[in-house]
Amino acid sequence: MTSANFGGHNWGMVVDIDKCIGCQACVIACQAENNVPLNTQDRVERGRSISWIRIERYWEGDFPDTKARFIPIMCQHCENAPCEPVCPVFATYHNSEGLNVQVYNRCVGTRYCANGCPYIVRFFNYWEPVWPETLRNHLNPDVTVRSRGIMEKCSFCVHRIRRATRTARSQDRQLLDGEIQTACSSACPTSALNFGNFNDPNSKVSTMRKDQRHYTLLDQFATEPNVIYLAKVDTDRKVGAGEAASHG
Amino acid sequence: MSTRSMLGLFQQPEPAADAMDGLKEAGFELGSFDVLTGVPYPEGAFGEYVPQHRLFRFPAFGAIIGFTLAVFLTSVTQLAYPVVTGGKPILSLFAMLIIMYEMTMLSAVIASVFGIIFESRLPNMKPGIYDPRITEGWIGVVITFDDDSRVADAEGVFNRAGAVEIKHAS
Amino acid sequence: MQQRRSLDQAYTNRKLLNGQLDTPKWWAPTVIVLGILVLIGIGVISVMINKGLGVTGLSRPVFWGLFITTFVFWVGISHAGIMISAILRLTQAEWRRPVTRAAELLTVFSLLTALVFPLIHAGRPWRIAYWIMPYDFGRGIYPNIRSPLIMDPVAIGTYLTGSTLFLYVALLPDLANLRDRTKGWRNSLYTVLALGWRGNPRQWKMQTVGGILLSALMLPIFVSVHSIVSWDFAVVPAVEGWHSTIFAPYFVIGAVHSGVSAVVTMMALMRWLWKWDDFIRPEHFDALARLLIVVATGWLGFTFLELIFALYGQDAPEIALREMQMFTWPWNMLFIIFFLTAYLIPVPMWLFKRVRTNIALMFWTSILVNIGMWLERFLIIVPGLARRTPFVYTWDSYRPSAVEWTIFIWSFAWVTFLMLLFSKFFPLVPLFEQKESQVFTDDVMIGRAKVPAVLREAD
Amino acid sequence: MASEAVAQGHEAEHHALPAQVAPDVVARELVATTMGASGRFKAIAWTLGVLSIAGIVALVLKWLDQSDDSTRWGYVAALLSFLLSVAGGAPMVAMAPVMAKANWVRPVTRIAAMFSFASIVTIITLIPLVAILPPLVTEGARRRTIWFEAPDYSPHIWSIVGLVLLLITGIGLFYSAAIPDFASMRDHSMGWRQRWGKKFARGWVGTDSQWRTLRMRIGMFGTFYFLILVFVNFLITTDFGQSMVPGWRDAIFPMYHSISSFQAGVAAIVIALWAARRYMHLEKYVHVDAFWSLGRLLFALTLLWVYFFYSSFIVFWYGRSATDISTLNLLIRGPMMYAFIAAIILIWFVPWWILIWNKVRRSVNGMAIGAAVILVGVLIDRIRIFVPAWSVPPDQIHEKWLTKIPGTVYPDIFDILIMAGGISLAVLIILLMTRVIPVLSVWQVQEFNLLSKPIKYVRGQATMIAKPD
Repeated sequence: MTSANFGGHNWGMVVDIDKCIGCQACVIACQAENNVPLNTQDRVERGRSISWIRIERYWEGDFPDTKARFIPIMCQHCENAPCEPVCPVFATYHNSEGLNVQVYNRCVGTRYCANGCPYIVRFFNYWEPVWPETLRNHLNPDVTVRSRGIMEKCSFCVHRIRRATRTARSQDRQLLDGEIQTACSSACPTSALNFGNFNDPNSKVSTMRKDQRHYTLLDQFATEPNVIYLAKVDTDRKVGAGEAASHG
Repeated sequence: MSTRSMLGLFQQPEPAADAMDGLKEAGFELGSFDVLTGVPYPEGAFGEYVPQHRLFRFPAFGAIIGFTLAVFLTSVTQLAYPVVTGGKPILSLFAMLIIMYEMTMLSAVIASVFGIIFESRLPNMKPGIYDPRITEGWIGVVITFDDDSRVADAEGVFNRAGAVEIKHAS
Repeated sequence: MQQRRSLDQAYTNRKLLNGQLDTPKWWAPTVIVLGILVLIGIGVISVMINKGLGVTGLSRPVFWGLFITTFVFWVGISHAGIMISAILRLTQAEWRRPVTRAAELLTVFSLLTALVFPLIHAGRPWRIAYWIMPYDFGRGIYPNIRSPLIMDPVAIGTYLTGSTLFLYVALLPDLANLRDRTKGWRNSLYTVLALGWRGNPRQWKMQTVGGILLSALMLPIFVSVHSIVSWDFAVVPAVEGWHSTIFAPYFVIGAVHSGVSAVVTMMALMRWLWKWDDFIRPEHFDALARLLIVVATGWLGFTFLELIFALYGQDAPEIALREMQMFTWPWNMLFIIFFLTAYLIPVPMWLFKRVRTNIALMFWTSILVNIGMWLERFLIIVPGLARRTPFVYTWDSYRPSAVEWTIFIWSFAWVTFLMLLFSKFFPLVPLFEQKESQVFTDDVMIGRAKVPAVLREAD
Repeated sequence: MASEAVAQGHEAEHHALPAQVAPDVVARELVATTMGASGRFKAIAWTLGVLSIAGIVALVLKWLDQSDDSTRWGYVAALLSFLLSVAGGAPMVAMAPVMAKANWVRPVTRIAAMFSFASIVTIITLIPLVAILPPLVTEGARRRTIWFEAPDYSPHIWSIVGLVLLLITGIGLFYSAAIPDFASMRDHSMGWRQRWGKKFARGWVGTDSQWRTLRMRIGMFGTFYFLILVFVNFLITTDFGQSMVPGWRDAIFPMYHSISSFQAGVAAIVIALWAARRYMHLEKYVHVDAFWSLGRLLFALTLLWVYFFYSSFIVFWYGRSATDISTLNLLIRGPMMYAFIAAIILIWFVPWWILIWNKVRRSVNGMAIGAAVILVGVLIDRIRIFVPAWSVPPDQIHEKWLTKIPGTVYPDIFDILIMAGGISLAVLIILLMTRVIPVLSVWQVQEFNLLSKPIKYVRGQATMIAKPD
């Protein structure tokens, strides 16, 4: 039960695990698009790397017939997001388009939301972000550079959504299906990542989510994610929480 | 208004009580004389009249104030800028209850502290005649006169009761 | 149990006011040393605020660490005060008298210290104005009432205000006493603070009735505070080790366990430092230890329930977490120390009256308990976060950095510093309660037997 | 001592203290209360007897009729839990004087201890339930219980053992405190009572060593009783409650159950005291003081109940994982919502508003009303918990969480008869006990008078209460 009214749009994503080849293109695209600081070696070692989308890799089966399984994980933009109500300053909340938005100005950095997130897709800026001199001019002007001491996470490339909406309004027309592509989905070579509007019954994602392979991650938390996964076809078992733990 | 007052000091409770009785018999009206101790003695130990108080009204009053304030704070602030978080209702009663509870208790405590200080007739920057030895265990019987004529018989009562010392003040 | 000797009130004054009237020699040097420690701590804190939380050992997913642990620890200690002074006042336990004020002091100062930690552990401490006191109408946005992090400051603020006022009200008669014993500027200070207290029946009645009333009001607050702190953790379903309904009473009773132990530690110190052997007597330690045995055993029961129902679900992640907490290095080592120090060593020792009445032993055992209780919070918070989630790229462990340890030590120096500073100006043992116990306790002859008896006013 | 006490008797009026009565008078008068039975007493006893027989018959019939369908047994389970709460919780007060050295409680202990006999009824209700309890393993899946890998009969065997132990220690607690009174029955009564007194007094003459062993026994049985009570509460609440509902994982629930069981126990004692005072004319011994103290206890327990309830509720409501939601939907929002609201009102809200007034807590009838309200509330609370819990069909019992919330189960004629019968049997047992032994412990009333005496402090009135170690 949620009291957010999704006027026109309810943005979401359908991830077809069957198509994912684990090439990490989405990770790089996201990094470049959203001004995510570089994950230098020491940051990764200290467990402070930031990657809004990550490819989890699991091994399935025993040698010799071992299969590599990939599953891209980004913010699931849950309807009942456990990260939202715990924030004392409304720095993260659910907007009317079904996005779980992070307001950098409000954030004081209690990191409570990060504890609340079962998918662990929220990241804290322990240091001021720094870029090598050569990359200074590559920063995306549409995206805030997050200062230290605040949380950040996948925003479904909200700036792209805004720009597309503005364009559509200026040409006074409705947004077309597939007009908006997030950085990761546009970078995906196998189009495993599909972004779209779940409120539009005949949008691509709406049709895809009707697929009988569909499932959501960690459903025991009843978070009602807006990211739907389609299971791999060569096995009826879902790549998800269940055997991920066993392969850990 | 009290023109002058007198303090009789006793070392033991018994004589002090005698003095109180004596004053009663001598016909001084209750309330014009009182006993000062450094220790809380059981109520009525000196046959003094038991003071009436309305202490318990203060916390009740405070609680009501605090509760209304809390209801206002928790509901109005949420409605003023409705933000949906995690699909919880804008007015999440069970979260608000906790805040209401705390604020109710807080103002109840503050009110009752005011009550305690007020009901002990404090602060009183002109306490009147007093002796430091009272906090060393001596017991003082203090009496205020409207007319000086009766000072003598009060003094008599004190002496008969065995006052160690008698102080005067105007 | 309590051998009563009658103490002359003048003597009581002289002895119990020795902190104020003639300062002991050790006082100044100790305060200076502590002051230096405090300054160092404050320096480190400002460095951390300046550089950012990168200087801590925190990482992802261990977003909370030593600071929050210490915060919970100090909130726990703060439960000593009301436990001793309110519950024991309502149950009319005579032996509470010498310790009530020190306990309430511990409450106030440890709460002040506890409050610091969530603030400095925030990512942008200069912005917490929006979190704690956010009513900045220009922004038009108000704090999120639904967040446990709003309930925390409200509850702790209530508790802090309440116990400070409680402390002051109970201080009035002793302030009057000091007023009568001092000269010069201190005299005028105490005169103002004592509000012209004279000690007539009305004032004494207010003192007693008000004490009971305030105790009755503080008690529910006392329970609610640590419950709300525990809900910070319990309401988070994502962390298996935290999402347990028993947390509220479990934390409260654990807090009482550590708080009362802290009071024991402090009583021993007071007896040694100010030479109050006549007032803080072995039977007081004995009574507190009996109380502690009950509390500790109850706490053990809750621990058992918490564990049983964690495993009860029989879900893989939960069991994995518990296994890590108890059987994986380094947590297993911490867990063993925690269990030994929090229960297995002290409680069996307290079963012997010889131990209960031995001040030195009580001192050390009570310190053990608090080591254990700190570890308990650490073992709940950190392994709970450092657990193995289904997502293999998010596992990490946690080792507190030097900065965190310094600030941790600072908190202890800070509390002691405040305590000593207070002891310079106000008596740590409530004189009037001490004297009152002289009036209200007596021995009655039943047949030939001399039986200790207490005097109850007819209500 | 005694004469002096009598001399001060007239002062005792404006004290909250029982009139001081000479020990021999106490013995004779209290023993006299056991003799004979008024017409009203007989009538009540007979009606209760008939009801209890009807209840037992109904239980047997229900067993023959519905033994295959566990979803129909919720009300019996609720009755079991209720009786366990009252009959198990009340005797806890019987050990208070030893533990807390509280003087006011001494005259009350006998009534409290008598309740432990009512545990017989608890065991009667347990028998069919144990037989009907679904197995730990259904369709190869092991349901969530505290018996992780234990064999299938574990819950049954342990709950039986626990309840029997509870009964035994309860009776032990009763008897060890009753020996001196059997002695005074022997000395002051005639007929079979005297013979029984002779038998059970076991040569009690009140030597110093006898008293020491007596106190030791009370302390021992009291401690055991407490531990076993907590243990039994834990077993019954998990095996007959939580583990019947997939996804109901409430670590606080055993504690919640124990707390409200103490609450119900104290409430029952208040009512029993009220009855004894009213119909046995014991005003001289059961003084308002006892009600005053019991009232404070009851008030504290009422607040504690709401605290325990809220601590579990807020975690479910806020956490809102799939299991949390299903639990709330079953137990609170679900089939028994109205019962739940009634329980909240009767256990917490109404008593809170009644007992907060000193006037009420100082009055006998006011206390009785508050206690009665609480008892009804606890019964309803048990129903709203255990009926939905049992109404979960056994084929869903091993799921991760409850996907389909079952509908409300209404009591059939059997259930109504069984509940009425069970409760009246418990009451009947206690009524009959009052014929066997004084409803107030003679020696403890004497001790009470001995230890607390009104004194004159300078000019004021006060009470000296001796606290022997």
